Amino acid sequence: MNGAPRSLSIEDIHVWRGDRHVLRGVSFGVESGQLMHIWGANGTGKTTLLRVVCGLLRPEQGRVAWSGQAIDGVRAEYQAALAYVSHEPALKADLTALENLRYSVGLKRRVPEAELRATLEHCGVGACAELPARVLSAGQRRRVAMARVLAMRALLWLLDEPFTNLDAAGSALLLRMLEEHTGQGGLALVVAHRELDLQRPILRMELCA
Amino acid sequence: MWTWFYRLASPPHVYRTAAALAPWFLALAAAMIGYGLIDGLVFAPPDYQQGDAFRIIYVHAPSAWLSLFAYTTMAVAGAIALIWRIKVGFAVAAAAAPIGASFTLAALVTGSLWGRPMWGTYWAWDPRLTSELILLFLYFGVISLRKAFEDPARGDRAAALLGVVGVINVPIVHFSVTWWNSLHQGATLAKFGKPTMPGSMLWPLLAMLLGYMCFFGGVLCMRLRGEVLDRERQAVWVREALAP
Amino acid sequence: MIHRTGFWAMGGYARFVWPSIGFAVAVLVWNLWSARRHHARALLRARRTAAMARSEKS
Amino acid sequence: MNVGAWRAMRLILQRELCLSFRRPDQLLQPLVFFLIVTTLFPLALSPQLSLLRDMAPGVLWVAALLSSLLSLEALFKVDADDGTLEQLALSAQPLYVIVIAKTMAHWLVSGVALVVMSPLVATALAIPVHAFATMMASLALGTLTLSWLGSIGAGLTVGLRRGGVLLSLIVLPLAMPMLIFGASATDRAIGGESPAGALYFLAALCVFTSSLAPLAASAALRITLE
Repeated sequence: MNGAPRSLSIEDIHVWRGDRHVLRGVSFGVESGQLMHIWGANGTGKTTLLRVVCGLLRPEQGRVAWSGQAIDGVRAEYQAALAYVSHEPALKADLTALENLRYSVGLKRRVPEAELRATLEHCGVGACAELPARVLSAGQRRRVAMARVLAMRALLWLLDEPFTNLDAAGSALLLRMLEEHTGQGGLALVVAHRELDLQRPILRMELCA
Repeated sequence: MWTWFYRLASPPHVYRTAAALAPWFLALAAAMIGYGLIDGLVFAPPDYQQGDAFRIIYVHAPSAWLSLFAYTTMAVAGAIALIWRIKVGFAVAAAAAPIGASFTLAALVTGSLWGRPMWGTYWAWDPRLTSELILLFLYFGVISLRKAFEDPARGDRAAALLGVVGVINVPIVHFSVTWWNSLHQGATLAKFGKPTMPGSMLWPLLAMLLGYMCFFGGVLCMRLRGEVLDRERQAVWVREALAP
Repeated sequence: MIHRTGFWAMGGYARFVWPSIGFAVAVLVWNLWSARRHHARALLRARRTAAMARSEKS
Repeated sequence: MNVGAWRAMRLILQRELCLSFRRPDQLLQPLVFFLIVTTLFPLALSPQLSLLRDMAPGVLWVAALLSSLLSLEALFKVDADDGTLEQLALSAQPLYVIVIAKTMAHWLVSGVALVVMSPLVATALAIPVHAFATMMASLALGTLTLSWLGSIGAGLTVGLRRGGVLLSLIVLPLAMPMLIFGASATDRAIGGESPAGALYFLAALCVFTSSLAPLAASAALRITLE
């Protein structure tokens, strides 16, 4: 991980969707080495919150700051530092797993093909590298998405329901990845319905309707 | 200076100001349109070439002028709202669109009614009328784009952007249509608005133009109130104003 | 009387002049009517929202 | 370590072309549509060659416009549906880089293919061979302009369920100047006159939209991605 400790702070976020006040003043902070586990019932705005943190959704009120600076001002730098997995794995069905990685990770950093293969291997889908994403199972697609996050070498992970469709081994692998990531000074925001049993202490936040 | 500007553009302030201004605009409009119609229809002399048919200009020209003016208003308000995040701008843009579209339609109908005796046909692909028709299509695009979004805030911003793109396009359309027309028919068609118009014909026309502008101001204020109210339904000031 | 008929006849162009004026006036009236209705409906919606918010609170 | 804009553009272009060639049927559909529409006119009007020659530029241009529009709807929508558009938007590259690369890719597979196929259609519509060069040049400029205009429309309608009709409603009025200059350039070339004026205007339009449309389209995407 690259150098200086970073912090992410979410300050009094309000989001309206039509007449619905989805996020009502959410605030929290995460620093290098910390993991925030966000949970809550359906429809409480967990995905919306992650999209705000990404910068995809502009809140009506409040701001997201990366090391003290509003993300609008440092957009390129901030985006280079983050990896986001939405609840879809975001793979092109007609491209192979390897090509999917090449065209998404390749936009963030120059990455040799061998490293991408190794990452796929690490995530247990090395055998699928040359298969089009169309023929992969839902769990395998998840693993490819995990490989994408790893290969981006991002400092900040934003994961939306990453355990969906993963088998026991896959979940264990993901937990290990999160452990290593935060152990090396990374930051993570994880939206999940299950408990995250990590050795490290984690932050937890519940969103209510 | 900026805080002052933002306060001026704050929804409750706009809502109240619009209510106060609307009757004045409409009263002025009624006076000027009334004078313009009577003077234009009764007292202005008939045109030496077009006879009394030229009197259609008293409703056609202000409509055509307003159709462009409303589009520009819509685009400028949308641009201001997008750039400086002044939400009232979206309300102004949303309010101006249907008004502008209705006057575009009026310009088209009156123009083709004038064309029948002058050209022998209701529709002659005259460059101005063709531009006006394309303007109507642009209005339709903006209005339907706004309605297509489930989230009104996104609809507002998308429509505002399309309005800005359209306003850049309007002069290009006009130029290309004129060029195309000169290619195909030459300047044989009779046209509205000769450069030298005697005062007796001109005054009522000017009165009509100003009257239409005032009318636009008045109706815009009225519609603006509805748009502001819709956007601020959840706001405290609306609830307080509506408290029984 | 002759003048009256002359005025209404519009020098033979009555068929075009009066529908034009009529349509233009109709557009003006439509604008007034629809603006009024637009505001009235918005008011109704706002009242409903406010009533709902009150009932939620109590 | 950072990826420059040029490299990013090349990578996205490569990705788009790769994707289109994996789906040759979708690549061919607009071309077949172009052929079918141009076949409709002689059947509907008359197979008389002199009449066809008069109508040909208009027929050709309207058909090209419609078939280009057909494929424009998918420009951002497919990526938005499978979530890859979000990934592109978060790739630390400016949004306009993505718009430019994707639009160029669209033009390369739809516009260029149309231009290449146009002599075939032109022969069937009795356009003389000496007008082919002008026709193809004007079509190349026109389809590029349309791709840019379409990128704005596609960006605005990307989140909508039934965006197709709306896209045409938005883009067609904007495309009318292009249609006028393009068709008349072809028309003049057929008549043996110099098409230079119309071609210059067409080129000017193309340059103008190429410089402004990426900004407008990326602003549109930023709005609709929310």
